[in-house]
Amino acid sequence: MKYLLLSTALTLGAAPAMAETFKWASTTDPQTMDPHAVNSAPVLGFLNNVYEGLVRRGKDMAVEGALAERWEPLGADGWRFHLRQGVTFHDGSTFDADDVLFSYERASSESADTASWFSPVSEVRVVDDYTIDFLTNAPNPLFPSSIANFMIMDRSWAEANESVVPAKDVETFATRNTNGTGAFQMVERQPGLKTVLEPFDGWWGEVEHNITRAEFTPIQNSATAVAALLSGEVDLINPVPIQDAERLGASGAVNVIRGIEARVIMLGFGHEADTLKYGANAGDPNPFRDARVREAVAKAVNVPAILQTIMRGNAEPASQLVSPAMNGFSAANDRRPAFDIEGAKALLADAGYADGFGFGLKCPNDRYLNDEAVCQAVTSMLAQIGLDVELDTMPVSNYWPELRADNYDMYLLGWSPGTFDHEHPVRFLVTTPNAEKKLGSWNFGGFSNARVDELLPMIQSEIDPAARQAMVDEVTAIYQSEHTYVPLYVQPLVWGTQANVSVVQRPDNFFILRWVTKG
Amino acid sequence: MALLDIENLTVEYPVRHGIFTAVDDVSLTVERGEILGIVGESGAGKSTIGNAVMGLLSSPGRIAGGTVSLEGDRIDALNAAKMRSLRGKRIGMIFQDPMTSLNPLETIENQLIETIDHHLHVGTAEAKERAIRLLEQVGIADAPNRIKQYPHEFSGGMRQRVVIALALCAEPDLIIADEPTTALDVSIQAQILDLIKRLCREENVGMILVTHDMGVIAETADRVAVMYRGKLVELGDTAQIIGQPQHPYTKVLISAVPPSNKRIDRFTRVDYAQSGTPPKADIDLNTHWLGDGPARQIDGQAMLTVASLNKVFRSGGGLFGGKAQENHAVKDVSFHVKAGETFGIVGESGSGKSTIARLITGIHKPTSGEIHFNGDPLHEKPKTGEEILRRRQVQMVFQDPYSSLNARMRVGDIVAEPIRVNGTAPSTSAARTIAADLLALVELDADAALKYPHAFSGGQRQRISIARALASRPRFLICDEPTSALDVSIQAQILNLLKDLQAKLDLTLLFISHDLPVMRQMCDRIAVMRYGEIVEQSGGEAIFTAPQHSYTRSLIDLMPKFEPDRM
Amino acid sequence: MALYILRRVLQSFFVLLAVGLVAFSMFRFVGDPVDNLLGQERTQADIERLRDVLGLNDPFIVQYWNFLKDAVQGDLGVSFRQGRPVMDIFIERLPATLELALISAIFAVVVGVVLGVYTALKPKGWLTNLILTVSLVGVSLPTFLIGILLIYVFAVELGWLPSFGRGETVQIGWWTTGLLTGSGLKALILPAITLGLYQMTLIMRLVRSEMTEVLGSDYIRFARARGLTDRSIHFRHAIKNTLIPVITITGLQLGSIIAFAIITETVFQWPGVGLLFIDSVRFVDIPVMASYLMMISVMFVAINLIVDILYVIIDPRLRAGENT
Amino acid sequence: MTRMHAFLSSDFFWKFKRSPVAIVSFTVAMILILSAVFAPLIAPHDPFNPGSLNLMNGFSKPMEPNQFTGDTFWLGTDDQGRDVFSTILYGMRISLFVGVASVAFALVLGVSLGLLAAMAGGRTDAIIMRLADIQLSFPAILIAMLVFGIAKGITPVHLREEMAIWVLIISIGLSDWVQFARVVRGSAMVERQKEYVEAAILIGRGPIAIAVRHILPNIVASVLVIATISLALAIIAEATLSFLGVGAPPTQPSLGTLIRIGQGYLFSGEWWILFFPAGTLLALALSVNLLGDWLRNVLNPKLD
Repeated sequence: MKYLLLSTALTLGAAPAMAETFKWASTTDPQTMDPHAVNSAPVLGFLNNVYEGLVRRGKDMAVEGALAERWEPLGADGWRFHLRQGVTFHDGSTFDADDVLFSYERASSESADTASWFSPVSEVRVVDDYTIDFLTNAPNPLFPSSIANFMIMDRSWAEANESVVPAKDVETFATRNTNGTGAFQMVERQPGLKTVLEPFDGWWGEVEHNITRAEFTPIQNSATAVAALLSGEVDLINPVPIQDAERLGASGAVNVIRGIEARVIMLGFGHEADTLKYGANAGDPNPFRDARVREAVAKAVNVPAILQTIMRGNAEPASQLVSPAMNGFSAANDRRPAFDIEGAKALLADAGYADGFGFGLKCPNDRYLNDEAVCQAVTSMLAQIGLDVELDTMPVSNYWPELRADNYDMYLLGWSPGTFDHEHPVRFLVTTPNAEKKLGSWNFGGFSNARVDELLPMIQSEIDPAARQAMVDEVTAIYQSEHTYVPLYVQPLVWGTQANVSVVQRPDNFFILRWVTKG
Repeated sequence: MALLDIENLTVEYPVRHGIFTAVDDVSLTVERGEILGIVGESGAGKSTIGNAVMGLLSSPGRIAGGTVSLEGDRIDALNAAKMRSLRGKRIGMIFQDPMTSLNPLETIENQLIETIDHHLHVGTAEAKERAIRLLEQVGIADAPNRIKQYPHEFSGGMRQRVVIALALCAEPDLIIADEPTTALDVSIQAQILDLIKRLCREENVGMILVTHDMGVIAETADRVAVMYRGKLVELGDTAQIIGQPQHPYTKVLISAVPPSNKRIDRFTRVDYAQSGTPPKADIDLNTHWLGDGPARQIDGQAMLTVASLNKVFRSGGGLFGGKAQENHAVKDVSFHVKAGETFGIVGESGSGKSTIARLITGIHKPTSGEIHFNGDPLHEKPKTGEEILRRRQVQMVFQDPYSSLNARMRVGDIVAEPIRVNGTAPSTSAARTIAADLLALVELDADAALKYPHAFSGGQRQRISIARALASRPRFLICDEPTSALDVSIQAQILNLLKDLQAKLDLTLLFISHDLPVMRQMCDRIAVMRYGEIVEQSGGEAIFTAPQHSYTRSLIDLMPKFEPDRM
Repeated sequence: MALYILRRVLQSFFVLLAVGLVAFSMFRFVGDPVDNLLGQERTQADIERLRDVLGLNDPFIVQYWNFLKDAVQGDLGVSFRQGRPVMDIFIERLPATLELALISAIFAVVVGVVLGVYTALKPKGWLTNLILTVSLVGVSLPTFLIGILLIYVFAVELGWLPSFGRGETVQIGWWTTGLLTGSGLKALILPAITLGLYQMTLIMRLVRSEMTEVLGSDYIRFARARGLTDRSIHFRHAIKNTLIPVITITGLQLGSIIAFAIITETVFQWPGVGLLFIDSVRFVDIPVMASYLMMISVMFVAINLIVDILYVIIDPRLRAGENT
Repeated sequence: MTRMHAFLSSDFFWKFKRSPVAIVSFTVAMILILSAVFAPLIAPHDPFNPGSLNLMNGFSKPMEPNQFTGDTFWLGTDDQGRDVFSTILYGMRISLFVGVASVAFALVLGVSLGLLAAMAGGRTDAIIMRLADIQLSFPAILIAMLVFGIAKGITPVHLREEMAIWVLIISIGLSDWVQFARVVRGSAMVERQKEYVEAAILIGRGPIAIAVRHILPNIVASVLVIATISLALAIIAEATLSFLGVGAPPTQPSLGTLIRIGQGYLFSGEWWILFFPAGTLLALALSVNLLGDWLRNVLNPKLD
């Protein structure tokens, strides 16, 4: 729904931001201030400035201690966290293991969106005020990093304000109020309009920023945001529309900060579907069951051209389901099929589709950067090898239901690993769908490979990095040779800031205030 | 020196095909205390003179020549401001339609005071005094209270009085009255004319009375100017003009006016306006299509009988109810029409006479009562196909020649439609020839069939309307005010035509009109209606010679007397 | 009169029900809210549970009924997206929309009437033709495009006015107003024009045709014949008669101004209910959508009613009509 | 004399010859409409054929060779490498088709309902007019969005692509029939009182024949004027809907869709992607509006 919100431009006559006040804008307003109610990047990203977890990610995405000073594995049974002492919440109450236990209960409760983080957890045991154990069913080397966004809430505060459980269908006190331990505390909240943070004097950490007040304004329309940035109304916008990045950078008045997001954009197929559902050949047997056809698609899509024009050279081609910045990236398999029309045609011919065929491509038009344009481009590229694509684009709120109902022959998907580990997409996208084990829940096409299913648990519990990587490489090799998905590119990350502002951009696209300096 | 002196006035309107001269070299004068009648038929330019004097010519009209002087000072070339100071102050004007001449959103008081204060600068209080006095002067009772009311709270006659009061506000020297009574009923008309005359004498103002109605002229004017197509053809004393007209057109005009005091079987010499001789079609009914169809009735028998007829109109009310208003338009009316005769219904506006026509034709359904036509009950739904066809024998000629013809159909099709719809002709081509015959029968040229109605004058349209009625081979023809929208000479032609057709085709006529003199010329028997009731009916002449009912009597008294032979 | 109003209210009530029914029958097709509410780690089970919690598994008639039940008690439900009572959200957002609508309505009416009267009084002038032609440009471009172009010219190229938002606002009780601050007023200009332009043109043309008709009427000619000044004739006699029919249309226009605010607010990122609605469509926030649609039609109906009453009050003829 | 001759000598044509505005707007409208109708013959490329597109041509400047492919395009290309000029012609086709079709739909619906209301009167009339009220008590654009939502929902999944346009037509038409109905009803009420209708009744014409043969021809002027003005409105409505994301699909863009796409590049320097379609839309709507305006003045029907 990008185009719902209209391009606009530079506005003047607005008072320039005061030196110590930092204003930033992003497309979506965090829909709640409750750290456990919704598991979405805007919410978690924003609340990372207010709440803190046991661990957190550093500028390089490395996991480092936050409310936990250190932690060690309890053999194969789980992890022990030694909590930081002398930490207080914004309301002054002190932080201890009980708050962690409470937060665990809260975050893993049924109405919490974050429950899945704790599916491996069998029990949480408070050892003493500043020691707590998370016991897991199986060895879980990645557990600490998987709870980097698990934010700690004060039990007394939550109970006093009847916000013991997160909720979506009613408003709780925690929906609009916060009480974290983070470097910033919330002083004003106008949902959808404005949220104001101020530094928390009692913060335990070392202050790197020079901000006395920070205002966040959601501006759905990124081009409007550009205008606001140019006019000095805001100090930072995220994202900068990629078509505008070049000019912005050239203008000199502002910095354009480019990075690689964790999100990989790919094409998916109906692996199980017996017949095509759309286009000229609707009802005919489904060619995409044949790996050669999927490979033909991979060869026929001219990714460099897409990056060159639509992405304006801001994105990197993707060879696998994660970007190189992610843990477990398979360097061994860092090759993607080259653009090769003839090769593609040959493959189609092998598969018995020399004259091509018609089918339907589903695509969101408000979910990923220029998603609709990319799908159009793919459509015309596939036309070159005789595939007559019927493109159907729609808002994301219609899109997911369509995919869940298997209303597609081919679809566009973007995936950003919540754990920043290759295991994540494998678990959600490649393993055979299995409801009770919560596996393959986004594997719409129903791809199934016994070896992959076999490897996943081993990967999850393997402690030794080298051995683990070997298994990840094997999985990667499998889904690459099967062309389960056709990875296209890693979505770029483009921020714009005032020239006098320095920030740190992480691949998770979280904006961390405490690293901001201005002037 | 004359109060108003118009010399060689020429008014022109540039139009698509050149220039139209509305007033052509007209010269005349008006003295104080004198009423000059300007008479003529539509398009004669009589109103244009008034507007030219007032400087109110509608664009793009302009005074192309001649002079207009008020007490010696030329006023035809004054600038806007000077002209405005003249209007109302020295020349007052009275418009035709009192219903639309007053601002509906302002009280009478405001409109009077504004005008008075504007011209006399006497201040509101004084102005109000005068306003009330004026109203009393023009004969509005209870002026101090009524002055607070809005125009819609006054009847037509009362409004015209208010209009006159407004015209008199600043005590003008000259009043131009443009058809001041045309929109009014006879009884009101008489009162207004009296008022005008009286004021003229009392205030010693000069007046130009523009009208098409010879009766009004005869009653009111001292001198008469006769206009024809923009030219002043004759100017003289009223008695002379009406008694011994000199100009041929005047003669035609006079002879075309139905005399109020006697019955003449035909109007003579009404062909001045016509160019060339119209096609005279003689149709042999024994051979012609028009002749066959159901057998004729023996004259004298009752062809149509109306028994205790009632009609109540309900207005208002909708999906969610709401109060409906009732209007009892026809109250317990009974009469019959004999085959071959002409039965007249006369009455003022709102007397219900037209409603009766629409009840007979079945356009409205009666609330109660019976109508029988040759035995068929017209108040009920027709039962058989023949009955439906028999009912087609009742046809109608309407009042308004402009709205009674479908502007989007060719005249030929209009006339042929009944023939085709009723399938009374073997083929379409046959229907077309019959239509041509009928058009010829009403004295229209052959090429008329191909033209659209807008190409015809009012009189010709009325002829088409008659031809269409004939196309249903009627036995019974209802004429609802067939000539009230026409000029007198045209009226005379149409009336003649109707008489001829009646004789030729052995038609029975139901003639409805408000115009007593016309009724006198046309009808064998007459019924007088008021408030939906028939107050009196008897032989045509008897109504005029020996009126029984008081209302009839007052009507007879009030109708403008036009008696050329007495002058 | 009372009866009349009662009848109108009754009708309006049916209108509302109809609107609501249509609205709810349509929501199913807008999409599924749960995907926007759940993170990527959601399972089918989570989805089902949430659908239950939100009552999305009920047939739409039932959803509609529940909505109505609560609505009559003043409870518009809880926004799926914000997890807050819709009523609260509306109270936050309404002032922005109402101020914008009000200002653009004033703009439309004032400019429309003035230009309409002028063009009626000077039917031949070159300026009149210019106004008439140029005003057509206003109705020959979609609102959103006019918005963009205005922004492009006045915000980007000239840099005179802000391109989005409300500027600084002042809190008065629960009402936030931008009318009291410089930046607030500046921020109003472009959106108000964008929103009012279309209505302005309509009103102008309406006034013009009505006025022309009135100027040709007998009572105006009679007023001239009485030697009254043009000023009195035009501005006392003509205008009043002109405005009566204009009121109806104008009233309806005010209604559609609030409705069309959707587009303008989207273009200018104006934090009003229109923008809220578009967001709610985007996130399938059914309670918000339903409440908005209801609110809009309530406003329409109310405005129509007021207009009709006004009509009766102004025109003495009608006033008399309902006395008798 | 022939009908042609009749027309040429008619006041209508005479007035037309004397109105520069009418002549100019008529000419412009005609040029646009014809070039849309004959787009396949005029357009150098077929933008609706994905196979013919080369993504590398994307964002070519007007009249300048593309930096990669060296191809030159009169009005440049858009993000997909589509020749803007051709796309405009094809887009105008869709816009016009949607406009004309939806007006036709609204016209048929509105005129028949209006006539029915006027002729039947009573409850029928009341009900139809209430319906109109409901319609009016709801902004056209929202109606269009609602209908679009429902229709898209109930059309079988595999038909949506084809249906999109028709859904658009119906949703715009539905939001537009009321004014036809109202005006037709109003004028028909007036006509019905006229004596030629009574005459028609007298000679035995049935109500339907009277409505169609007698009344309709006499109110065609009002209908014509409204139709012209609604055409402009419909074209604009289509653009607005496209802007709101419920318009023509991007693979077969209408002018509105093109503008929606183009406005994203207004500030990144690719002005032509927005301005040329926008200009075309303006020219089209404006000329149609001016024509309608002129018609209104000449035919001067009484529109409520």
